[in-house]
Amino acid sequence: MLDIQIHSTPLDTQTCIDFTSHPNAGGNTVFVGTVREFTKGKKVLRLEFESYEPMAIKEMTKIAKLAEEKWSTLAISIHHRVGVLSIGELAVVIAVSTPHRKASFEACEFMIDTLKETVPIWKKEIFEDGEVWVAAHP
Amino acid sequence: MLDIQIHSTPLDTQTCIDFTSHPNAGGNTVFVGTVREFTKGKKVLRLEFESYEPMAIKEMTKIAKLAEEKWSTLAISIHHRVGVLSIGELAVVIAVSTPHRKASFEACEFMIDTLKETVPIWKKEIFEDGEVWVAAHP
Amino acid sequence: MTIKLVAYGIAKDILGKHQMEIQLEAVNNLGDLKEWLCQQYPDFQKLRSLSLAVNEAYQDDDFALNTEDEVVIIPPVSGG
Amino acid sequence: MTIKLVAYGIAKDILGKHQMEIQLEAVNNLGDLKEWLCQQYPDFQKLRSLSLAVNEAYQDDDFALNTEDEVVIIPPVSGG
Repeated sequence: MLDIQIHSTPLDTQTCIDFTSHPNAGGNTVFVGTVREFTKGKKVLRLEFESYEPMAIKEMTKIAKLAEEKWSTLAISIHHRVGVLSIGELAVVIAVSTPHRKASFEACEFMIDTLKETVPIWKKEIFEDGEVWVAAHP
Repeated sequence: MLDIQIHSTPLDTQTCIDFTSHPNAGGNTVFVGTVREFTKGKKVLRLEFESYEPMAIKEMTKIAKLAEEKWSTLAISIHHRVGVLSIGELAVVIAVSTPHRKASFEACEFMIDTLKETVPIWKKEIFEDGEVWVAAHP
Repeated sequence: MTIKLVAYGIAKDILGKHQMEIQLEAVNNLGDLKEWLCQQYPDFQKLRSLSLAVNEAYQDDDFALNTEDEVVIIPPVSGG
Repeated sequence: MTIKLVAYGIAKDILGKHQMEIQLEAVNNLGDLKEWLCQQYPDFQKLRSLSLAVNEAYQDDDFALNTEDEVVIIPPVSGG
């Protein structure tokens, strides 16, 4: 069971956890990515996330299906936020349930690692004296 | 910052996540342990958790402090349930925030693994035809 | 000397009660007590492990016992 | 042939717009188009990576282009 969504409004962790609750689940791991206040010592005022939405959904679904196959997950929920975010707001929530716990950690970490490499979503950090697209340059 | 609790009423994941939210957090991993419906193919009706509470709190605090030291965690919340639980109810919630995400997965997995080895809490599974203290015998 | 025993989980079932006081001779440390428990209640030998706690902490076999000490019997834990 | 370009993130800044149509000769596949982009907009060469997508999926350099194709420029992603 997969639940892959992109939202322009605040994410709700509990919604993702609830989706993955399952009578055979022995482990349920959730990763929550939040917006940090400082990058290399510079104060971030806010962030903007932009997505190429149809492809982002496809790529997130691909990641979830890979995890489902490799770790026999029971349910996966991935919600990603777009738009303008303040410090402390949730950028991404990934919840996964598996019969045994080790698999849920591995699957969850695989999904966030891969999401950050392949899903067409871009983050811009806005500072007092300028702005920068994160990780665009070497 | 540590938040270590034992509850005889249902656990709330969001409470643990909220405790660990932090302006410098880039990663927040949460493990939720639930009560499974089947053990080795046998249907579990309900579970009973019993704790030696003062020592359980001390041991969980010890685990959290080890994680804090090793992974420079920002905040840790561990809530463990005791009493009678139905299938699907939460037995334990462990939330941890760190500046970068890899550390939050490692710290969270270390804490649940160690909790299951050292914290004086005992789980009894009740089946239709009997009951058994989990993992008591080799 | 007088030792207060407290038992949880399956240890409570083996002992038949949650708490009991025992009078012991020739028992100096936790290792001796563990041996005594396994002789009096052979079901303790069948467990995956058996630990003893004093002062709300695990203690080693060479932990010296004093009269009136409270010893908690910790069978294999299964929290989480 | 006519190619519709769509750009996101820093690629939008480099191109100066989100969408544009270009007329190209001697461009057969995505590899050719990437080369053309890097010549016309040298800032693309400074990026950590540059990928192109057609039909909502990453495509390799040897992906053959047809007129009216929509090509999406994917600069280094930074979601999560």
